Amino acid sequence: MLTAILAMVVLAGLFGLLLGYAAVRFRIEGDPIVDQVDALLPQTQCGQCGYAGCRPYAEAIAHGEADINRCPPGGETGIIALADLLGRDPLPLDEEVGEAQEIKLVAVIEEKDCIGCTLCLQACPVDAILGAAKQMHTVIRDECTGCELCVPPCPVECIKMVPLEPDLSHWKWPAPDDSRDAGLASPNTSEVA
Amino acid sequence: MSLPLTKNRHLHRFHGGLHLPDHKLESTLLTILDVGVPPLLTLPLQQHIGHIAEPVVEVGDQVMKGQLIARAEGFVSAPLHAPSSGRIQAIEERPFPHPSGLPTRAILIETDGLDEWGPLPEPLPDFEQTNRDLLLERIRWAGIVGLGGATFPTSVKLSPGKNKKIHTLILNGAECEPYITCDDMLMREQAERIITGLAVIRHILSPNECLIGIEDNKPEAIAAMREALKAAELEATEIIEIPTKYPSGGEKQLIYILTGEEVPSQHIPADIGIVCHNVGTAAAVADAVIDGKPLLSRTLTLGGDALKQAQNVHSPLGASIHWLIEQIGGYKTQAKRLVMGGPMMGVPLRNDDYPIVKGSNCLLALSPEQAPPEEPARPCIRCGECARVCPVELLPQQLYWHTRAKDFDEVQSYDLFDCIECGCCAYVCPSYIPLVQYYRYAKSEIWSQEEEKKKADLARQRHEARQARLARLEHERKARLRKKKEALEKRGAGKADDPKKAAIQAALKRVEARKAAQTATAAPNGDST
Amino acid sequence: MNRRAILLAGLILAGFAFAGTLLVVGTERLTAERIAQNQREFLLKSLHEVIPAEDMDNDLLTDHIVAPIPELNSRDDIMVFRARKQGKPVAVILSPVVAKGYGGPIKLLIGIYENGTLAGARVLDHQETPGLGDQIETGKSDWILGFRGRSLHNPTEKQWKVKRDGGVFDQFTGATITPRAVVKAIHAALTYFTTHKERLFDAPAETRHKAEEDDD
Amino acid sequence: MTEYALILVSTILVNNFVLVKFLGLCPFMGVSRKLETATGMGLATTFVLTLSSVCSYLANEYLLVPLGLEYLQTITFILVIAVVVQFTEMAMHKTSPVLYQVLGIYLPLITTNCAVLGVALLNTQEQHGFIESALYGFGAAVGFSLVLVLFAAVRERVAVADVPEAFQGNAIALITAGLMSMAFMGFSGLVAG
Amino acid sequence: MTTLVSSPHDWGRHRVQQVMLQVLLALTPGIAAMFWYFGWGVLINIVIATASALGAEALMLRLRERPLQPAITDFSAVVTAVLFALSVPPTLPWWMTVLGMLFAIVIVKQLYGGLGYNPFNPAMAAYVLLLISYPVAMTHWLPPSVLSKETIDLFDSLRIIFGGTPPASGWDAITMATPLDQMRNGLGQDMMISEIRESPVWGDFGAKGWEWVANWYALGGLWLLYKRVIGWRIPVAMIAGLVVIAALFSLGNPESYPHPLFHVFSGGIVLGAFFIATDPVTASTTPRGQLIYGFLIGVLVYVIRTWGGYPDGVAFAVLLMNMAAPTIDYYTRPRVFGHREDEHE
Amino acid sequence: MTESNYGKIIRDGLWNNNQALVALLGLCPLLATSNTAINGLGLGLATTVVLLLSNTTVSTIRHWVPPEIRLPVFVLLIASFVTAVQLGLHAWFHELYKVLGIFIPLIVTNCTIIGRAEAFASRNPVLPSALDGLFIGLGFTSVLFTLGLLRELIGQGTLFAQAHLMFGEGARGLTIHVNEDYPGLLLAVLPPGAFIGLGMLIAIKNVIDRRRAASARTVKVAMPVREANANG
Ligand SMILES: Cc1cc2nc3c(=O)[nH]c(=O)nc-3n(C[C@H](O)[C@H](O)[C@H](O)COP(=O)(O)O)c2cc1C
Ligand SMILES: Cc1cc2nc3c(=O)[nH]c(=O)nc-3n(C[C@H](O)[C@H](O)[C@H](O)COP(=O)(O)O)c2cc1C
Ligand SMILES: Cc1cc2nc3c(=O)[nH]c(=O)nc-3n(C[C@H](O)[C@H](O)[C@H](O)COP(=O)(O)O)c2cc1C
Ligand SMILES: Cc1cc2nc3c(=O)[nH]c(=O)nc-3n(C[C@H](O)[C@H](O)[C@H](O)CO)c2cc1C
Ligand code: SF4
Ligand code: SF4
Ligand code: SF4
Ligand code: SF4
Ligand code: FES
Repeated sequence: MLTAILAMVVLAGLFGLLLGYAAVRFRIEGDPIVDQVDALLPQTQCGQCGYAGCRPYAEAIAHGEADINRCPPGGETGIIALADLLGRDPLPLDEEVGEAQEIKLVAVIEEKDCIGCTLCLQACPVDAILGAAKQMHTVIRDECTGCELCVPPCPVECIKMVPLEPDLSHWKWPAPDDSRDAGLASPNTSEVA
Repeated sequence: MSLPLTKNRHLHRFHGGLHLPDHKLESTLLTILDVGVPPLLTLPLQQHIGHIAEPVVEVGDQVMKGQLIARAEGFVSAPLHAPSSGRIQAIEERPFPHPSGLPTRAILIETDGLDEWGPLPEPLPDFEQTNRDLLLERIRWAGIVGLGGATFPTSVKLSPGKNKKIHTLILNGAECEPYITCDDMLMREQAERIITGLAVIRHILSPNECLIGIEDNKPEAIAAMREALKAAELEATEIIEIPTKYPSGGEKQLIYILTGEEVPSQHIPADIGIVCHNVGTAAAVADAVIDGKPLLSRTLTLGGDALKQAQNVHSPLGASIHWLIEQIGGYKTQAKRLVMGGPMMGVPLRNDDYPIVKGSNCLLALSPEQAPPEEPARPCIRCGECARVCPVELLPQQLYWHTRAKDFDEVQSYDLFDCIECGCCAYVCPSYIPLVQYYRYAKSEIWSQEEEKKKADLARQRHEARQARLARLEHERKARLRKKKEALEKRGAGKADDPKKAAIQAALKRVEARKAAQTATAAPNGDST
Repeated sequence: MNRRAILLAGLILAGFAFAGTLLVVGTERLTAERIAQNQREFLLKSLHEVIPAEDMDNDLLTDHIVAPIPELNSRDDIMVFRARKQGKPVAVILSPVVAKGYGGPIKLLIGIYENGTLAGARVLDHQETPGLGDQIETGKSDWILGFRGRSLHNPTEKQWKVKRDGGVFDQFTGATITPRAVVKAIHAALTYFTTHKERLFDAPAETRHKAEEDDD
Repeated sequence: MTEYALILVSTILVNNFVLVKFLGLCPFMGVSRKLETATGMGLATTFVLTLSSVCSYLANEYLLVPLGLEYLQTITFILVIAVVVQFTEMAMHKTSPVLYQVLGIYLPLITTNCAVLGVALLNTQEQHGFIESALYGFGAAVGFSLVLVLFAAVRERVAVADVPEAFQGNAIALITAGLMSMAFMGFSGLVAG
Repeated sequence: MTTLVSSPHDWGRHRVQQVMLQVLLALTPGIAAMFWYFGWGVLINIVIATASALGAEALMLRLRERPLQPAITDFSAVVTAVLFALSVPPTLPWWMTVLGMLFAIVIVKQLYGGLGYNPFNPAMAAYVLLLISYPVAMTHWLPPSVLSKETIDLFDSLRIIFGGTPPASGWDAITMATPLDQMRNGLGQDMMISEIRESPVWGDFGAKGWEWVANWYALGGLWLLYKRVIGWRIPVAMIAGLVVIAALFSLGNPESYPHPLFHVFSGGIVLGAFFIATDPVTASTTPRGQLIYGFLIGVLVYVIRTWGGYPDGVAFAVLLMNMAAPTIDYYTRPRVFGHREDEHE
Repeated sequence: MTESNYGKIIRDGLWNNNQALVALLGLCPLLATSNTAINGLGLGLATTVVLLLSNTTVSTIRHWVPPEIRLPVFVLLIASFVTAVQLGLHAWFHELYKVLGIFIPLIVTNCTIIGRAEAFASRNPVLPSALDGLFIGLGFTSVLFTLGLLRELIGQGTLFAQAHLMFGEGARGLTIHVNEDYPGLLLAVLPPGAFIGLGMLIAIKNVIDRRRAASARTVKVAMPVREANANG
């Protein structure tokens, strides 16, 4: 009985020392997972996920506090990418947070209505709005992420979200829907013998 | 694998490929018809790969045939010339032959029927004595782009760079797609023009040898070309009959057949010392150099059973399909599908109201019997037929599975971007899976994701910069407040004349200062950046 | 400070080891008696399945020898338990006798009365195909009970075979190999017993309780 | 020599730990979504299993048996394993980030892989010697890794299949494992006894 | 906006349905031979299996709310059923056939999404299920008609299959172990091969009757090859794998290890090589992968036959390699045009 | 901790976060010992006891253990409990002990136990932790029992075949033979049957969950709350 206890206590004590030593000797800082997760988020910074931007959400995911399906701008592809990275199962987008938007939007300020209050400017998380107090503001189209955060603060409701018009250089082939009969409508030839 | 065909040349056989019913006889019964000038010409500004051309005329301007109407913007670009004389009716968005159906900016010319030439540059018949740069400049001016379908500016392809020695020049007369016969007819009827063009290109690149590859289902073309070649007495130039197999006309495939060399993935032929041109391109080069004429027209095949009669036509660029079809007798039946290009790679059109462009080599009006079956796709049974016929030795099936799963990294690891979209895989698939569409979808999806990624990175930077700035502002504000407070207190302390009180005040201040210093170091992020 | 952390880790772990071990050791103390008892009972029960307790008055578990008997196919030593009544030999139990079955060795426990008749046989362990060869288990069929009362002369030497081979013992549908092997092994055990009877009964008992170790 | 070969064949194929003996199933189900991660897990497990097989053999032979403390096997073994794994993880994390990238994230998962303790217990049950123990551990791990990798590849294929909704994910994965185990029954009887 | 169609605008004439029909057609010589040697049971099994397979397929499509067309008429379930029916003994009780087909279609095929998605060969999975669960019924065959004194007519067959009642003379009189089983049992009793082969059962290579069935299957298989429905790699590699390893052992000790040709002409090798291992859905798809896949099936069949617990290993070997096929595919991608040789290795 | 939180712990343990069906943990004993209902029940209860003990203890000591030795300490404690339970079974349920074999010591590595210790007990007070341990254990046991029941029934057509192992000889009568002629489907009691059976159970749970979610959703849509919110 005594030998048993003694043997175990000594063994465990030694192991404890070993691990304690290892913990001190091999200490590391930082968490690379957060960066990896953040890199996959769309950086719209819209807060729809319920966090104060993409990075906080990334932190929550990395620490296992949030599901991977809460980012509407990232959409399905984003979820799949996250699932891949983290070895989790892809989930459908959480209904709570909203719906994935197929069409990209950008903010446009109706310039003649703008009173130069700078409220939108303060709201924009990526500094995509140019302007100074009492002067007309404009959105830098290429830098707007379409987060819509500037819309509610505007006191004169002069900010509109408009869809990005498709053009030739941004046109994408649609995903085949596996049924070939759709869209095979005959072309309109103007003359038939 | 190689099989001896000509005296001393071994032809190489690429993996896969298809023996398709070629349907070429129908359109080779009649000679090329010159259709003349339509009342309206629609000239999209983007008929080539590269930068869109910039109009140099304005609505209402009168233009002459051959007059520059849009200039090239940047190195990889091509100018446009008026194919006939007339008045600029409009410069506006017009539909153009592209799978998206999206419009692009185009110049519309209302022709006056006179077809009056404007001033042309001086012809250069003795090009062999002419400076190469001058010749290149001429070709560039003429707006010549690859007429084999890719519409890449020819002058760019002909300037491979100082350190790239071109040892082999290849003329592509394979014309492997069914129905298309415009190159065939061109070779039969205008072989000398092609050979002259070849001679010009050869002078520019000075390769060791020139090879002209023609599929063996075009004996007349081969004969005509042989004759013209003999007449021209070009050295180290050979016309090679290659076995008929789709897609032997693909640039990389043809190069492999003729030389056994593989163009490495993501490289261009010039990287291994080879340049390949379509025969029509060569003919256009001859026009530009010998006659000083820009590219104003092209030969194309009008085919398909929905037409009364299939025929090749010589048409000005910008003519509408509808008008062209009328010129050769019109439709026989309602077309089931209209295709710009061949049945394997062509772009489906919504109607016949599109103009022909530099890259249009064929227009098919397919009758219901010729059009694809209207069956829904079934699940892939992994039969492997697609892999057996893929000329690039891809695994089309895997590309398909991973595309369906939207696992684009994996798709790329299966070399999606080596796919030449030849359509062989989809052709043989017993389950009618629109494989090529999956690949196109995957490609454009990957491109757009890359773009979005770039945009996201930019947004992240801006967001982080903003947060840093806000933090700094906040810090500064606090610092200002503190200073103000301190200043106030100092004044208060000055007023207090009780030395004891002052001592206490000073001590308190010291404590406060120390505290402030501590908080400042504890939040180092605050004042960095 | 680091050294303190290291020491602390060691101490905590040792502390928990102390507590854990204490628990285990305590339970062990508490149960040791019963476990040993269980094991003995378990063994006795299986032995008494072949030879009823009434037939003997000695302690089977102590009166046994351990011998290598290559004739009975066993790689390991075979335990021979000896049943006596008033000091006179009554029967032996051989364990394990090994038969070469379809899927691997079949371990048998065989009891033989002093007069050479079979007291019974049981399967200890086998790897025969479930549904086919496993009919030799008592739980699956009564086949193995049929050996009770047999001896080298009942049936005759020639008939110590399965029916298909011209003997008297049934085979199972679709599985001849298993019964064939069992019959052969039992026959071998009988033969061995008859020739070595004296030695088996007379050898001095082993002191070590190998039986109990095997039990785990 | 043949004996050693038989141990390997037996542990890898006939008595495959996962499909026949039912050990190590949680990582088998959990880390088999992607071929790549499965390969990493396989490598890590092979390393740990061999090592802990040897360590627990030593602990048993030179600590428990001499002191007559066999009933403390479970505690001792699991302690040894936990310490070995944790130490390896910490050391690897610090000293070889590359290796850690490949194996590190799987290491903590392995402590609770019952194959590891199973190997140690089976080793003492079957009274294996030193080399036998090492081989047994190694063979078991190779068998584990083999089926893990094959399973992961099959799962990748099944992931894009048109599986009925109720069966998507774990359900169909288990059924796949069942069919694999059925196939493995073909090996039964291969190494008799 | 209308949905886009993409090129190509023309399609080949090969269809799934025709592929399956061609497979069935290629099986007819083998079926006829089986009928000739083993009687009505073969055909009855085919009918039961086909009916239950189609029933199960329809049921599952209903449950999954999928259209019955074209899944029912693509004949894939029929191919599964026929291959299964040809692999089981002609006296198999009807409910076992039904059970096997339910398992094949419902669990092995439809739970994965139906044709094209199943990673395991349904027919072989069903075979293994029954072999494991009912080994007695699954290993007792009628002797080929060239050997048996007693023939079993249609009525008897129906009674056996549906009633489970043996004919007057009893089970043991009308059934026998398959040649492979007999060879195994003989070898298990330490007999020499020449001894074993003294029995009148044996023909030139394998057992009388059985070897001819194999020949007819081979004929159908060659036709499939000619029609390009299957590729040469899997059948050739599979037979090569078996022959190579069998030859190695047989040359070393011809009295304990049967001749390679015995192996080729016994059991399910020929049927397996041409019709089962080639199932496109479950086999490896890359050229090199198919060679490996086939070869290993051959080797595994030999290993299981020679040292394993089951007399024939074709079904197991096929399932085992089905399991490995995705991994093999992954590591044997062909070199893509314009890439270096070693890029994906 | 409020009432509803306890309710949630119970619901999670038994159903929503059932370790066997959802988290897919503790599979080895689950599959290995579920060939009969009684085996399953036996191991399930043993596991529950260990879970209860380990969760309670871990929660009690959670503040004293530095992270680098957390895992060894937990594992050590669990191993002690398991060994104690093992010895107890050996003493009082000898036959069951022999049938369950190596899977009793393997309760130590049942991923559920260490998983709950890490995920729940080391972050929550004692009472909820104990509750969590108990109900996670019961949830696990119920799956083990159900799976055993099904496999036994399909595989050999009996129910509670080994009741005497657990309840003593008197319980032999509990065994039910469903139909004497039932041929049995051996596959069910063999390893493949375990995997496939569990797969089926999970699918059934999925179906039930989905039904419930669907009905919940229709209720939600029926309420006009959403519109009011949208306008606000
Ligand atoms: C995006 C793109 C870039 C190209 N860049 C060059 C180039 O830099 N130099 C060159 O000589 N050819 C260039 N080419 C032309 C190709 O070498 C090739 O001749 C042309 O794409 C015809 O290919 P085809 O076989 O697809 O029709 C380019 C083509 C494309 C599509
Ligand atoms: C599948 C495929 C088939 C092709 N077939 C031909 C052909 O038959 N004739 C041809 O001139 N170009 C063909 N091309 C285009 C050539 O690859 C290449 O673009 C052309 O020969 C380059 O010449 P160009 O720059 O003068 O157009 C084909 C391209 C592809 C991808
Ligand atoms: C899967 C399988 C398992 C078998 N298991 C056994 C077995 O456990 N015992 C046995 O004697 N024969 C077994 N056999 C052997 C065959 O049933 C063999 O044909 C039979 O033993 C020969 O006996 P027979 O003379 O009754 O035909 C098995 C065969 C197979 C295919
Ligand atoms: C050449 C060929 C061989 C086939 N072999 C099998 C087979 O062995 N087993 C089977 O169930 N189905 C077979 N099928 C049919 C079909 O592929 C099978 O039902 C699918 O596995 C079901 O998804 C075969 C089909 C073809 C074309
Ligand atoms: S919802 Fe997505 S894009 Fe918006 S803040 Fe959250 S992570 Fe960023
Ligand atoms: S401009 Fe408006 S919509 Fe665009 S990024 Fe800024 S806040 Fe978002
Ligand atoms: S041809 Fe079609 S069915 Fe066959 S493997 Fe390719 S994609 Fe699948
Ligand atoms: S389209 Fe692409 S994948 Fe298909 S055959 Fe052609 S090159 Fe291969
Ligand atoms: S119980 Fe989780 S690995 Fe065995």
